[in-house]
Amino acid sequence: MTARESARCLGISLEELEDWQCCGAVFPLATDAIINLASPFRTLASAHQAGADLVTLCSGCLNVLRRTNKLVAADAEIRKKLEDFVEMKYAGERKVFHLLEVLRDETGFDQLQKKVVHPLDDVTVAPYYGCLLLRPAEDMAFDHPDKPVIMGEFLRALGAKPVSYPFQTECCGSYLSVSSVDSTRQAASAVLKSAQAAGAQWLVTSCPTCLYNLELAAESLDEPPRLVYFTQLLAHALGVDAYLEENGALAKNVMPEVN
Amino acid sequence: MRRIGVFVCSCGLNIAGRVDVQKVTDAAAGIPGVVHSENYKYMCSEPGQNLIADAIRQKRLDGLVVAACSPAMHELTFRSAAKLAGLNPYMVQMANIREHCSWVHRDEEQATAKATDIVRAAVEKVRRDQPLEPTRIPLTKKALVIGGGIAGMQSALDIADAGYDVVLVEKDATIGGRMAQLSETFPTLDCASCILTPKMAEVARHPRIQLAMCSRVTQVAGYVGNFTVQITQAPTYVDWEKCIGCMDCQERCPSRLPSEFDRGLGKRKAIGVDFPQAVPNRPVIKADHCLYLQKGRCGICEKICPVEAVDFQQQEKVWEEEVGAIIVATGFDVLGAEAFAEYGYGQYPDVIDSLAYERLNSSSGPTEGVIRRPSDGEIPKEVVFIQCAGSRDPDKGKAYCSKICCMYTAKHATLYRHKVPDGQAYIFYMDIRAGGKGYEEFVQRAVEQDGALYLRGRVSRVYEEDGKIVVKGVDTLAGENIEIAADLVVLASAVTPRTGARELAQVLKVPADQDGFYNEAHPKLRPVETVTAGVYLAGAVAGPRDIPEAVANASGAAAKVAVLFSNDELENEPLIAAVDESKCSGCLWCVPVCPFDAIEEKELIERVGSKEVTRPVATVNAGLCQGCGACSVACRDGAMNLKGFTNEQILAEVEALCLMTGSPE
Amino acid sequence: MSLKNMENQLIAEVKELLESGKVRGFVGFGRGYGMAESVPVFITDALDAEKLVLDPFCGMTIAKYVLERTPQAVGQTRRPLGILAKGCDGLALARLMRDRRLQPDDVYVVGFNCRGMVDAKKVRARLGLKVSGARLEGDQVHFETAEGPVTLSKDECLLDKCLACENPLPEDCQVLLGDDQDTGPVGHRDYAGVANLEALSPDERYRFWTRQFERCLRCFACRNVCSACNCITCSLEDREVEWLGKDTQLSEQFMFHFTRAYHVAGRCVGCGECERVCPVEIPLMLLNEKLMRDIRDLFGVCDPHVPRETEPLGEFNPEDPEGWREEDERA
Amino acid sequence: MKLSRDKLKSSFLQKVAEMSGEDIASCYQCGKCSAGCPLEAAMGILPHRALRLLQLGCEEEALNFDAVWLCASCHTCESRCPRGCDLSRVMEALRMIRLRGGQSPVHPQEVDEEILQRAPQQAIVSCYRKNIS
Repeated sequence: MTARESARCLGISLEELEDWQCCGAVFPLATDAIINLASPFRTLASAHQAGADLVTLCSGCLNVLRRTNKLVAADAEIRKKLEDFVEMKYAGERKVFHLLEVLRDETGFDQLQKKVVHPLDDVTVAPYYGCLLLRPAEDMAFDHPDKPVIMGEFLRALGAKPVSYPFQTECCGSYLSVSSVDSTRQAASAVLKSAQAAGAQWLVTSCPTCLYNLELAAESLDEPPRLVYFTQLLAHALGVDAYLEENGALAKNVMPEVN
Repeated sequence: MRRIGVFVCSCGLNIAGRVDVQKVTDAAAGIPGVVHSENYKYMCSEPGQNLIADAIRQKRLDGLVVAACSPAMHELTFRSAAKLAGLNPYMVQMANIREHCSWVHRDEEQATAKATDIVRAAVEKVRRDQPLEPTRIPLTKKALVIGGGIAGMQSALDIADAGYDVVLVEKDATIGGRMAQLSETFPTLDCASCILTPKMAEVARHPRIQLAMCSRVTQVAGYVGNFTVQITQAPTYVDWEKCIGCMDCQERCPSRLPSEFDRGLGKRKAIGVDFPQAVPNRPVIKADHCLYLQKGRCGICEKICPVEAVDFQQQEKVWEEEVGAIIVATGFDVLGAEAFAEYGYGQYPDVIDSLAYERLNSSSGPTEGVIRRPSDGEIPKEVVFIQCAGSRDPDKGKAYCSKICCMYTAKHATLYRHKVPDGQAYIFYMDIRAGGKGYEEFVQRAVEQDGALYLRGRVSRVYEEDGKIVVKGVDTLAGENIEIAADLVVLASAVTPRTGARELAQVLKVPADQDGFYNEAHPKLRPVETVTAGVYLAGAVAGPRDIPEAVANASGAAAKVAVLFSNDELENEPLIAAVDESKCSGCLWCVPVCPFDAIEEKELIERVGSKEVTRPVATVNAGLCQGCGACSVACRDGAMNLKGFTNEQILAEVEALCLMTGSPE
Repeated sequence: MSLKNMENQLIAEVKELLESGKVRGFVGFGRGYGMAESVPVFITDALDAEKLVLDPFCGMTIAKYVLERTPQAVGQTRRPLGILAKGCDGLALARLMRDRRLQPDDVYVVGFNCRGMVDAKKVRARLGLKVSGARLEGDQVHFETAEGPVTLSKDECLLDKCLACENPLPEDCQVLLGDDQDTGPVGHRDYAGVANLEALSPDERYRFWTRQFERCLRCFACRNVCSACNCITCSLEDREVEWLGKDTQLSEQFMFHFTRAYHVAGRCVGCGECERVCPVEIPLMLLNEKLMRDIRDLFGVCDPHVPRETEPLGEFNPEDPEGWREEDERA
Repeated sequence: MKLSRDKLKSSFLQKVAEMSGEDIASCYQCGKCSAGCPLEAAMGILPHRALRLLQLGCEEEALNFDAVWLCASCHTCESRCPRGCDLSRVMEALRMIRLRGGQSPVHPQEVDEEILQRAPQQAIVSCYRKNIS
């Protein structure tokens, strides 16, 4: 909701894919686990049928879809199997973007800056990339795998002050929060502490699982940074959240107050 | 009719283990024209060579086939033997029944059949061989040495001491190279300057060595014994003839810039020398930072120079030298560790590379030899050394081992303990490679006496936290991850060829490997030669080398040059390309395919009817041609032939093989 | 401008050239034996200029005729020879110059923008009629026949080489007839034949070429007519080195045709003369095109038939990797 | 530990190599993967050991290497590896072999209700995909 309205505000037209389904959440790493590719394949093929590229708001979806897309384009054997199974034709013709990439490459961060009505006046925000946006670097080709800059630039465009901290690309523990809560808490705490030490007031992420894990870890910290989804920041800065409120959008979408 | 002798070698069991040598010998005896055929256990041995000589004399042989190993191995041996017995050496043909046959086959019967076929083909070739005589060309007894580091200096001194003139081209304003940047040297810990600077002085005052400073080799034409080399000298803006080296200019210059020589840890002036012991002790102006050259202001140096040596109008100078041999000693660079973001190089000032650490250690360095960390000048108490930073890393860095890092890191840790007795050095390593004389002992001393803690594993993350550099690595021996809050991190960055080495390789027509290191003519038997005759290698240009190796190399290359110069004329290998002008259509497609630029166009005057007409044909420069045969392949009309490997000979060989008479049914 | 108008311009031009002595002679086309056939003529007298024709039957590539009459060849002073050139003649002349068998001032090129030439064989097969004339118009060709006018589309009756022609206008002409409007390609080389050939299994391909080469009479017409086959002494007729046996075994036939194809590989200008002159109709252009397409794909040369200063098969590059790279193997 | 040719050429090793698509022999045990692993503390045994066990042909030990359940497929190891070997794929192969053999460390009915309520779908789906056959 925040993203759609923000995009509208920026003149990007986002269409929700009809009859969408989950991308499968994780990219299968075993060479013979082709069946797990069926679901992202179907999503990609549907987008192709609709004649559009795909935009995701989630690092996880981006990771799965982009890697599947690359694999399908490169491996004719796997493509054939998937086409037969899903009964749709698709050979990697479409592109998969993260909304951040669209903002950077289509809108341009300088243009975005001009549209900001509520600049996040000098709040220090820690960009948190985690794993899925950046790795494997060869497949994702998203940003520098160890020294990424895109979120920092995004934050700067919104008027915030991005802080640099060493753990911005560390893993938060991912899905282990379901099976092994403690290990996740440990990993996510390390991230939060690192951001905290760098003086971050807020921490921004683009993955729901990261957000959840960080929230869990934050519970046991003193004055942890506030955790926000990047689209929330975007909507707030563009002044879209007021509109959302009027239309009875979820309270969760609304920005927390600056301390 | 040729009288051909066939000599089959058993090569111990190398050949005889798979090939029935007697059968091959018998079969050879049946080939028309073969008047003698025998085998022996080691044909290359003295008794073996005597067999050949005796047979040449007794049976009046005028063509030989030696069925043995690869010509690269022993062709020269048997040619010499034939020559001693009075036969033209080019009437000898090797039939390679070892590498091409016995070593690669399992079935004895088939291997024997194949060996027989190979011999048959060789006989057909020898039948068409012509005696060849080498041509003679004069040579210039003057050498060019490219690079004024320890290797280049050693080569220059050795050649000059042998009585020949040397031009030493150095791109910087001082000789000394990398070694001048070092503090102490392993495994003896003697100070680099103490052993280097006297040599630098010796080079500078040697009457037979001419220095070309701030210069590069920009073009090379000609061939062994007769190279014409173009040298381009960058302007120094100081007339070194007039300059007396008082360095008042350096003293008074207001413009400072980070010193490249000190790896950016210290500053230098826009006019001056890299270090006080520079040779020649003459200043240069760094144009990019000179206020006068950039903005037209200042000019203090010009005003105060007592001998009016400063010359802002100085231009680039280009000249040519005639030399007979070239030694390349361009040395090494280190990999820009920026590629490894996880090590924080370039991000944190206290993560430095090993050359910078050498400068910290050096008494003439930015800290006068006191180990201080760059960020705040504090003396670091916990120092982490990371070996293989880019080496042995085919994924992001270099696949090869840089060879010198194990040793200099041990040295660094030792020196550190000597200077900071209460400090601790940690070394992340993969394998310790300490194969030189006294090397292993040196490493053990670092461990036992100087308390260096070796951790077997790599580092995955380096980041700053609370003013410390946190190093996260692993000790695979303990099976534990290691975290060290360090004050200073030193990366043993991979050794790479000098920037520009590839371009120079093209100028010299010397092949380089995928990493840019120059290829030796033979990695074992001709380690200081290249495939381009007259061009030799010294030091790290051919791969990572330590000082003793580089010096040994340099003397080896110098010896090769001295041997070359001991001749008054050069004998030219006669196995070169030749043009049949009557067939040549003059298309000159051979010209661009020649890797040695050995083919030129010439105007042929011919009579057509009653008139004289001219037409273009190709002609081969015997000095440049290396006999690779590329031209004869490109030549459609068959006008280009490689002597000793003519089209006719090769076709005869193919035809002999097609008969396959030796093959079992 | 119509061919007829260009013909008039040509005659006037050649008359002037010969009268003024600017050229030693002129190679063009004259009336053939049948009506629908134009054959090469060589004229030296200005009065003969009237005999020149320029009609849709001038399909032969005649550039190689110049070769036997170069100053070098005839021992004469350097005065150029005039020649009428279509696009394919232009490429052929460039080939001869690149191979240094011809100097630029050996020839005086009278060029024209060729919109394709009629294949007499195709017309005969299609119409079965005596054709007395033809006129090109757009995508069509109008024929005059004994039984009245007939119109065919260009696709049906042009020479194969014209249907693949992307260079209809010769470069470097001294004179250009007509106006050079509509200089776009006449056709497009799609290598369809090569694709069909490659679809066959190796055995099928072997059988295919065996059927073709068996017929070869070793008449050498393909070689003689080819502008890329321009050596003074052909290696296949070398008396010292017997590259090619004299007998007509199949292996020798293969040897001959492979050698020919490889000797023109990277140098064939695609004029199709070899195939046209073959008395037993061996599809030689198929072989040439296969090599052309491979050179295009392997070396990234988009127009492998156009002579250029550095050719992919004629260059030593120190940057060339030693041995095969992994990528190459995969590709 | 006893080593033998049979052990070093077992079909199990072949299977792991095929499923992971990685060259087990390329690993020279530098441990950079372990040094950077964010979950190494929870694993107890350093993850590079998995590759070593495979190099030694230790099928049983490799299949008892429980750290595989704690690999989050974050690819930090892959991004650091100097040999271009993707340890997370090897972990996945070992995991898949065990899952297909009927082992599962996670049982949906035992997952804490509160987690199921709070955690995003993505986390739950991922976890089930990685841990339930």
